[in-house]
Amino acid sequence: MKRTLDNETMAKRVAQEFEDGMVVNLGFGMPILAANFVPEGKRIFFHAENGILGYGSIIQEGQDIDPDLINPGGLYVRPLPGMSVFNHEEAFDMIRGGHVDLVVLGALQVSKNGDLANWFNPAKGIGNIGGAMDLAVGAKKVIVVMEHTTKDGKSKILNECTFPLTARECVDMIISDIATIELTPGGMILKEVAPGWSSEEVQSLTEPHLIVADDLKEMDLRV
Amino acid sequence: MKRTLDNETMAKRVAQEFEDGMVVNLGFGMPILAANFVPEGKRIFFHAENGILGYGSIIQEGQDIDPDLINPGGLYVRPLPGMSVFNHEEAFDMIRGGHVDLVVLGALQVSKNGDLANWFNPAKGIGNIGGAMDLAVGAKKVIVVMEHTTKDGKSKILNECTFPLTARECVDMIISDIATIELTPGGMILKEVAPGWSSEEVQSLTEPHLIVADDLKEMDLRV
Amino acid sequence: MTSKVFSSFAEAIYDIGDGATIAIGGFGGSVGMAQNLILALRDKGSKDLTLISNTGGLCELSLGGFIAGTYVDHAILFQNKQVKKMIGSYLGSPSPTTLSSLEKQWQAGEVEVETLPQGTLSARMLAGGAGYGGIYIPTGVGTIVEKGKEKRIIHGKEYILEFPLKPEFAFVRAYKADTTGNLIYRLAARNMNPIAAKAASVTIVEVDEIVDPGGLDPDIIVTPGIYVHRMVKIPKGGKK
Amino acid sequence: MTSKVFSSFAEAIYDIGDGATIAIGGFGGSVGMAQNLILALRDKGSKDLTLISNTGGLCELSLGGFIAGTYVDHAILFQNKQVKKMIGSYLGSPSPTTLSSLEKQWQAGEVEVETLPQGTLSARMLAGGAGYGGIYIPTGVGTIVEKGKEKRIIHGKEYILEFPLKPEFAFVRAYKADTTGNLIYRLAARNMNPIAAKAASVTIVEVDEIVDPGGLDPDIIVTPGIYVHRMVKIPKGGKK
Repeated sequence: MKRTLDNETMAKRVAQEFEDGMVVNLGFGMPILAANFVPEGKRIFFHAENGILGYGSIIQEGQDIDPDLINPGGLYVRPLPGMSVFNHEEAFDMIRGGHVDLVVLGALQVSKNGDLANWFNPAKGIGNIGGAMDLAVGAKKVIVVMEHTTKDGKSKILNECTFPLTARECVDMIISDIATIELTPGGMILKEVAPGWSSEEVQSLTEPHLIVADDLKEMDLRV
Repeated sequence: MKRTLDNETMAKRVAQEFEDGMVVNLGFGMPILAANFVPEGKRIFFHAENGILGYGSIIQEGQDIDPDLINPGGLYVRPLPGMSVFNHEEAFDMIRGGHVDLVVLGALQVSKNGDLANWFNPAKGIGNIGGAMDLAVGAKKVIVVMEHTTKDGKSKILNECTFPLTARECVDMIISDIATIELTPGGMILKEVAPGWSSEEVQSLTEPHLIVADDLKEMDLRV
Repeated sequence: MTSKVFSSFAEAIYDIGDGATIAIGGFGGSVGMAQNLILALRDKGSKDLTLISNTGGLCELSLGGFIAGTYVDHAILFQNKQVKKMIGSYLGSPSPTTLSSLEKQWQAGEVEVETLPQGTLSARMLAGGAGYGGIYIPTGVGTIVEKGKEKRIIHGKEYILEFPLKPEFAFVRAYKADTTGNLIYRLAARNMNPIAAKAASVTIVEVDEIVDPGGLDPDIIVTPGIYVHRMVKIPKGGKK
Repeated sequence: MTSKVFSSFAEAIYDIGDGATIAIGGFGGSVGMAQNLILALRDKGSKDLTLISNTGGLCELSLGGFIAGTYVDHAILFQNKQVKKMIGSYLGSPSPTTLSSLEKQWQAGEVEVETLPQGTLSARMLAGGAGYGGIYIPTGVGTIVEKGKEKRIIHGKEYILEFPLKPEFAFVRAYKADTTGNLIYRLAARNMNPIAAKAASVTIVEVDEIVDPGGLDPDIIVTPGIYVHRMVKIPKGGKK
């Protein structure tokens, strides 16, 4: 099987979307890794649902940990100068009110019109909505970062989602382990392929039709 | 003409309603005077619409004034230990949400079922709603303090208000310059008369029928 | 003035009887979680509780920097079969393989569950505390969240009508208080505590330190004392 | 990062054109009033403005401790005939005998007015800032406030449906800022400033002091920088 990008490399590709001064919320799991790849010279204000704006990178065990400074995933983070703290209601007013520039979420499924399913696999317990629905509805821009296919090789990009939705028509861009895809009113545009992949190979693993960009590029994976 | 209570004496009567630890909002004008008559040994938390809880007495000119510490009427007030500051939205969440124990308001008219008209005399300009409607609707208890009659001797307590309303069925008690009246589902109960006044004399200046309390008292005007 | 300071957690929750509704601050893990009040409620044993909190209790499972068994949260009230209904947002186990006590009781039909978007949970507590009758919220449109709820298009966008949550009690974890009930929190331990305090009729606080009035700068107070009814200082040996 | 700090009030309001909607913080009097930004807007002369503020401008008249002529507020924008519509709460003159510029222009049919209960004014700005489609509010039921508005009974109580206010700009007066836009206020000068900042698309701040990031304790910040877009330090000789 062809080589796909690992999680860290996808996180690096996500970090290329960061612009100086942006407010960015990184979802649970893979997205949160991007906090550690902020391009040098840029200040990103990471927003956390539990009520923090402007925290820094994740702290590994054994280092200086402040027991009261965690991100929504329960991981300890570094304080950065300019950080602010507020309550949970304010954190979601920021999200719902459209003040967050960019949200990066994981996904179970994305449909061609940008529907997102990421909170509930019906095969599994009660389901955790958490902040996902607010983030998907409220952000100025939503990027999904995920593996392109399920473990048994089925496309996670579908004509219609089959899992319970997080929000309708909310996804602007998908960064997967084999491609970068932009969602537009005119359809899904394949903008980049991972090194060694052709547009035909990506299409073969994608249920909806992909429009290949005139300027199709290989993903630039330097940081 | 018989002697009526002056503003300061009415404010003292209002202050008798203060219970230790109460949160009290005093409206513009006459009510605000009561801040200076808190019974000794009691702590009242005065709430201000501009975002203060627990301020102290009004400061006259020439004394130590903090230029940033004013009440809603634009008067400088003393800070007290335990005071807190918050924004305007929070101030009204407290009011509307029923967290304020007692509100004391001035009035143009009060009806027998407790309707209040206090924000707008149609003869005069554009009218100032301010915080009056929120206070009348939200407080656990509303006391109106006012002169019993207009300057030309007409009852301000009416069967129906004729001025634009502040809120319906909100007034619990009236402290006027000649009487104390409780509003109950069964009607208006005359509880106290000012020194030298009889219940018949008060009734003659009051449009709705007053039920004279079995234990009718003379107003106690010591502080 | 009647003191808001109680000498024990048990006394501070004396009137939480069977069937009570309690909002529990915190977010997930021990940070900002009123662990001592939860322990006292477990010991008191009140049944048929309705709980309002972000999670359904996570202390049985490890998550991020939090290790199972090193702290408590309302999972222990499920273990003790005290809960009838859970209103929250992140109600499942974070583990792909292990179920929480709540999930097991839910699957057995022993517990009723209402799952909300996290922002809607806070907004509904805001509505409860601020006297709003309802709020139109865009979150959840086109998802299972809208099921059974009224929708409305306002200026071309769809919203769900959500109603207030007004718990009888709130459990709040604060960093410092003054004796009049003013509270401050520390960093991410603030989270849902201020909104739970605002929504509840009786707010009960556990706090590291209680100072005299005047000991907190009026400008830095986060929860004004108007929202606080009872406080207990966490003693040496208490859960932190 | 692009600096949020502007070197003059005129530059900070460069794009406020004719027909703009501006929320002005403050409450009444000079406390927490962005006097320098208002002066700059008077000098710029933009017309047909819609203003959102508690009062309709009071600086022409004395009120409490405030003496006419010792400070400015948006009354000067009425004097200069720049305003088309005023949305606020305490819109008349506090004097029983003297009318304000707003009242005179309103009587002459030159200005449109929308008077709201004070709490509803903030609630509508909250809705604008927080992405709510509308809020059911009990204040004003049975009064002229309900005129032309939808009502609804919820759990036996009547409410009015109020819609969001989303001004393009806000004028905010703060005490200290850091360069990333985090703000704190001092005592009663906080008032409507944080909610105006939250509601507006472009929030412009005048402030006594601007410090480097890290110069403000994260726990005491009142308005997080996400709500702040431009700041000007009030120079020596500026209005305070």
